[in-house]
Amino acid sequence: MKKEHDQGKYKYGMVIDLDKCTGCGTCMVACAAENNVSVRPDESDKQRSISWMQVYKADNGKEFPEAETVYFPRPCMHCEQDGRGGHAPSCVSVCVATATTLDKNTGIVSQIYTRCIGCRYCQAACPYKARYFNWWDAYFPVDKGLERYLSPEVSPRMRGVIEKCSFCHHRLMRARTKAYADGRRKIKENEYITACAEACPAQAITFGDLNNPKHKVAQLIKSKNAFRILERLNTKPKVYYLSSRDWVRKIADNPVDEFSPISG
Amino acid sequence: MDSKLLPEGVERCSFGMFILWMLPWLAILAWGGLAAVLCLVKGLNQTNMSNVFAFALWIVFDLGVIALGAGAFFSGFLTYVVGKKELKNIINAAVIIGFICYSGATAMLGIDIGQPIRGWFIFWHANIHSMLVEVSFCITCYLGVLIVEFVPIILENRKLDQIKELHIFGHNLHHIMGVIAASGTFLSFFHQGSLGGMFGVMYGRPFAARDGFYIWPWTFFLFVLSAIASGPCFTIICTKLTELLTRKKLVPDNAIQLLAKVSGWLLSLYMVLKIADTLVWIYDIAPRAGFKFMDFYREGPYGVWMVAAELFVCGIIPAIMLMTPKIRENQGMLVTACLLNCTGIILNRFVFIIVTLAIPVMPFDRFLSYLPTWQEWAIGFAVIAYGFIVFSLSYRYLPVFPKERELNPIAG
Amino acid sequence: MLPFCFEWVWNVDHIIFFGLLYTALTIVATCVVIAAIKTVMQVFGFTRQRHF
Amino acid sequence: MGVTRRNFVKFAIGGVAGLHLTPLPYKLMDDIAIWTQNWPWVPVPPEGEFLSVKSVCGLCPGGCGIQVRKVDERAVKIEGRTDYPVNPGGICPSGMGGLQLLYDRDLRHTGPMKRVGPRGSGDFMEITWDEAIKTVAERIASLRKNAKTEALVSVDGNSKGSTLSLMIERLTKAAGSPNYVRMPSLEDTYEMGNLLMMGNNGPMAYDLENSDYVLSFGSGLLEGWGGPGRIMNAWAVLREKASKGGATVVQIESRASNTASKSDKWIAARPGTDAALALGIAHVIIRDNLYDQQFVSNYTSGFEKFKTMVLGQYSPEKIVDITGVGKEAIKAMADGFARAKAPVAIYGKGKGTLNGSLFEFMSVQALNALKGNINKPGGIIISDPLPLATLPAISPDGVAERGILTPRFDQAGTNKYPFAVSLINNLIDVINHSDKSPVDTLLVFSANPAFTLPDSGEVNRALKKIPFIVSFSPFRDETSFMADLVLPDHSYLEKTDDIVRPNGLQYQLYGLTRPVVKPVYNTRSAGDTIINIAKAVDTKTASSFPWKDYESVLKIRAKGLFDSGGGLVRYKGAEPAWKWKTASDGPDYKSFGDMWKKIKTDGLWYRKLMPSAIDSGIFKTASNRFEFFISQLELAVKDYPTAAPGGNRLKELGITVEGDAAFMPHYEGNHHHDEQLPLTMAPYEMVNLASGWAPSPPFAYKTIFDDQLLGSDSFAIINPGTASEFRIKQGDYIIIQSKACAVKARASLSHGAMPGVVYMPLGFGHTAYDEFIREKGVNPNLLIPPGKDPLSGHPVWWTTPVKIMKG
Repeated sequence: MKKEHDQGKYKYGMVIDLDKCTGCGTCMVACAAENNVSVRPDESDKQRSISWMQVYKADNGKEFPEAETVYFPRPCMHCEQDGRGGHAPSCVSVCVATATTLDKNTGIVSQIYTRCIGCRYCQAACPYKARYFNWWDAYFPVDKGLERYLSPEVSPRMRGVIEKCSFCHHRLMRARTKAYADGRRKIKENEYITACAEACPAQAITFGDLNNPKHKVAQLIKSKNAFRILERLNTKPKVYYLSSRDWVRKIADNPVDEFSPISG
Repeated sequence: MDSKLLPEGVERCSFGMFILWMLPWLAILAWGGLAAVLCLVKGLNQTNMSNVFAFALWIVFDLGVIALGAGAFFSGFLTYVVGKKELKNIINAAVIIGFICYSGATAMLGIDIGQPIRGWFIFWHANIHSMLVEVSFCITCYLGVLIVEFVPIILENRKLDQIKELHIFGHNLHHIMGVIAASGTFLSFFHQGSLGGMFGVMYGRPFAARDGFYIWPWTFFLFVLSAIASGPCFTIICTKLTELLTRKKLVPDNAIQLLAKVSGWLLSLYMVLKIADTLVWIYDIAPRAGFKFMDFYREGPYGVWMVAAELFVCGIIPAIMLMTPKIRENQGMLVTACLLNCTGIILNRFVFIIVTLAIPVMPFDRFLSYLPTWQEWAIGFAVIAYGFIVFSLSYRYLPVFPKERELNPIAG
Repeated sequence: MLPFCFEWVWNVDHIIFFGLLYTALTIVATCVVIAAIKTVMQVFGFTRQRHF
Repeated sequence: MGVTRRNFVKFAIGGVAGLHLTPLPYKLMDDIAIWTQNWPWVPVPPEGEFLSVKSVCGLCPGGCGIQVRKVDERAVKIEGRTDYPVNPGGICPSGMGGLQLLYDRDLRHTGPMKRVGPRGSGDFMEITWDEAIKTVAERIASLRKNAKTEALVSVDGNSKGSTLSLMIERLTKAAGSPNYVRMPSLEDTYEMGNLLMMGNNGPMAYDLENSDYVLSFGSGLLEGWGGPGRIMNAWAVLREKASKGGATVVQIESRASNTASKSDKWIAARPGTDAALALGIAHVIIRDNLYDQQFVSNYTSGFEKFKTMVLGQYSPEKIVDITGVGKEAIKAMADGFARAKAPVAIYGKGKGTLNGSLFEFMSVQALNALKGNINKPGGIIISDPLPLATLPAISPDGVAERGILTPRFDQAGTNKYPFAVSLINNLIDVINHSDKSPVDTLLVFSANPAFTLPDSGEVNRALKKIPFIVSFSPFRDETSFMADLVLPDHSYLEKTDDIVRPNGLQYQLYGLTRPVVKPVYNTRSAGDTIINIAKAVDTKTASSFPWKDYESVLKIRAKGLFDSGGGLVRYKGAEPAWKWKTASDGPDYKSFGDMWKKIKTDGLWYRKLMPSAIDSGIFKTASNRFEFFISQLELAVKDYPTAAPGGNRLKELGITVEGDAAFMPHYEGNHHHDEQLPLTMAPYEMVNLASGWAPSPPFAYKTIFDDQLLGSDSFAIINPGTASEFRIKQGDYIIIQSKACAVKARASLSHGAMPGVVYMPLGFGHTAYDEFIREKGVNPNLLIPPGKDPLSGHPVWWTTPVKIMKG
């Protein structure tokens, strides 16, 4: 455990303010557009459609007119551990073909599509349902013209492999290249942010280096309102949430015992 | 027509009759073949698997079949390593059943992965920390071992045995069977365990997760134990089914009784450990992850009845039945106990696969259910049909049951 | 699987895993090869076929 | 050594063993590994040089700043701009997916088309631009020859005051028709209400960013209201303030919408009772003397009459009965609103694009007047329109002069609808009630009436009766499928066009889109097409369009900005544009040429917020004050003749109350009650589903939950209590029937729904476009009967009596 802080220089993470999040779905669209995720004719088949960033909806369980809704945008959590002290997330330690790894220097969990054999064990192991399998070939019918907006920075996936949020890893590469070209060794706080964080019209998503106390994310996670989803599983996700509403924090985990509110 | 190929001194039905018997199985196999082609060409969208049910019917089939196929390695172990000579009368059948189970499972896995053409990446780019890698390596190697064990039986075919080289080779293979059986046991032990480990290490899924010993969660050992407790029972069922269909006694009772007895004791040991494991799970692992036992059974068709069915109806009851000589000596009771035992193990695998995936971990997530498509059923049934075909062929053309001649002397 | 792949690491985990695996494989392969060689020898008459 | 059996075996074994010592097997393995990774059907996006181009989003009138990342000539991603005042960095989901609307061949008309299949089928044949323009021009020319020019009708969905809408109106007038019809919008409601109460029809906005108490009457702030980019940012600003205890948002809405869920307080008032609630709040404010007495006495008129009415007829007890909102809640809202420093009561339901009820709006506006928060920080902002140059007047010939003076088909501006500017539903009515369509040629611009108007069935019937329809839509929408000729416009990423003061913005902003990519298909900017058509009709029509191209028209208008002095064309983002300023800023350009060049690259001209003071004569009513008692309305009732002899003037205007109340903001009561149709259907809008003219990008369908759309079924939200009365369970099929139509949907049970109300999302149920959008769900517009809002005559969207049954 004491080694945890020495492992890597950077630990990129995200803080999502659920009080600000309006559930508009821009993060999902931004993510799909940035990462060449195709749209299928029937996207209502949620169990088989792909959305690296998925907005979940939850309510407080009360009756009209006390009902309230909250939205949980859920990217890949980029967990640090598997929940039993193993220093790789559940999905990484189970992968048969070493197609997914935790980069100890950035904290990003990668996915090599051309390495993945599609056994879906990682999918079964991930409690956040952050991993998606390509049940079909990407939907870019010939002559439809949609392939023209594909970005060359992210390789399109083939059928039969798993894909997931990469914290827009190519943007980190882009930022590094730029810093290198400018003769800098370090990238600045806002030089590398994910597409979802950039797109959020309500500025609910903050992205940065959790190891750097100057970064906003590192300050935000100290808030008493900060929490992570399924914290009890001890997977140490790098995606944090903020909410001032007790019931929201309460439904983020499975509490066996009474939940103790923090705000009076 | 094929009389020259039949083993000497035994009675077999007419060739026409045999073809008639094989036809339905071949039809199912063809149906499965069609489904397999569809899945390979069009992709896994042909199934009803989803991002929630990443593992589904096929994996249940795989795990079930591999657990039941454990009769092969365990009988081999008892026969060649422990030296239970009476089991020589059933070991051939056990090996063939094992071969069917493992080859069938491997074939299914080949269709189940999204990129079958990259299947060998498991070996080439192996991540040795993955339980599934351990499974794959051991299953593949063990399938090799099973082939080595199966080959001498094939070489005993009347026609093949007449070829001198093959006869000698078969003979020589028999000599090394002890070592082969021992390595088979070693490999089998690890993959049966790793299959359990696969689920036990899913620490993000509190329903399946288990603590354990060194790198192995307790499910590792429970799966080994449950497999060797049920495998022999499956061998017994298959033998009994063959006896029923051929209306002949094929295996001496002492072999069957020995297997049943061993099964019974192993099953009772398994039940003790499994109940302990379940209690630890209820009172330690689940609460640590924020779950109460009943949280897992709040929704959907998978209720607490599954626990009761698995532990009591298909666990403790057959264990007692198999351990009690009076009961297991009664043929009907014996078969019932074996069936219950096997059902229990399949139920166990089902629970670990399907229920684990169906139960949402995120509290605001939903419970989802899944129904297989015909393609999935077809491939599942095709494996069963494949089993019937291989076993029927083996029975017809190979001296599977060494005591058959003795037990069924042909009049005149 | 082989030291050519970049996943290959010279650490205890790998040594144990592949050590056991390759040992088991070697044993099985050796046995089969021995059986085969014996067969070849016997067929070509280098050794006499033993009968039990 | 001969090839003996033994040698051969040796050789074979040795060979196999030796082979494994060579790199060959491993090389082959690797090759296979690489080979298995290249599928011919997985697209490989070509590499190229990365560029970033700044522009403005033109999908909705919200006008967010966007930058488009390009690889060589391909646009690969749209992102929000941080150097644009409207939306610091963020944009809405539709804008984010805009590239799909650019590239998807099946969503767009790829060139000028002639219809070949039956109407509605979408079967077209591509023709040349020359032929297309000639066909339209000849049609108009023949109307002119036969002096039937009024039979030329234009339907325009572009935002008011945009250069394109001026051009469309100009073409219609120059050809000789008065029938320039606009799609109904909230702007109409604002304009009419403000004209009546303040005598001012300049653009109105709410200064949400500076407000500390937002009392929202059903405005879907988070459902895409106003400019979604701006409003969402304002929301973040308000939340930031709220966390320091400085701002409160109260949402009055019958459904737990996103806005309701996310606001500080959700007040569930029965649909259609907002006016009563506003006046109930006014009652408490007046009763408790919480109103701004100085403002009321100095700048308003008719307060005493208003006070008498409100105190007499809108007691909280009565309001509780009408609205279902508790007395304490009413008191709390009155207190909160009246005691806040910078409160604002906002009106405009859903996305704030569909018109609302005029009296409802005026009741809400009365609250703002009671608090006197007009042209004050955090209040409502009434300002002058953008100082764009006007175009020279048209020079109609005799034919056109005659035509222009014929009565409008939609009766807007007549005695019956004295304050309405255009009423497309009346036009539909007129067509459907005549044997032969009075409309001969219909030009449709940036609008999809076949889908977005209420009572879609009737609209389609009318469209079928019109002999010739020309669509200028770039999209393969329902209305263009009814068209005989399509002259597709560019998409907003391919053309230069202006966004004149994005919807609801409190400061002055002029946005200019630019061609981010070369036209992908054989389309033409609608502005250019209009000029081309005018030139092809005849010389007289052509003389009203003396310009080379559309861009020169834009430039001429923009000159007005320069002439007005001041203004900025670069935005740095350090100081938000909504911060109040006391001194004028700018200019940051040297000459008009310089300004235009900069606008063309950066896409904006703006002035920081500096509204005219309250005492600078912003109220241009007869009394020069804010009128609680509307003199102009009194005039329209008392001095205008009745339509039928002996008729009741009030009834003709749709007003049911009597006496002084009729001339003041009042609650019209619920006249929809019908034993046969006991429930109310309320349509709702979602920020991630386009319900207007432009389609949702397919990406947006990823964001739709599967209890909103599943396969081809959309869901109607019902309260579990109501559902159990009908034995309806989650996911069951139900039939929803109104006077107009019956539709099938599935039920989604939610405690966020008011008992007795059925909520249906607007934007589903398209019958055109491609597989991403077509045949998904049902369009609630089918259910909405062609009701008429009192006084304004506009459609009534928000409450429709229905019944439901299991289907």
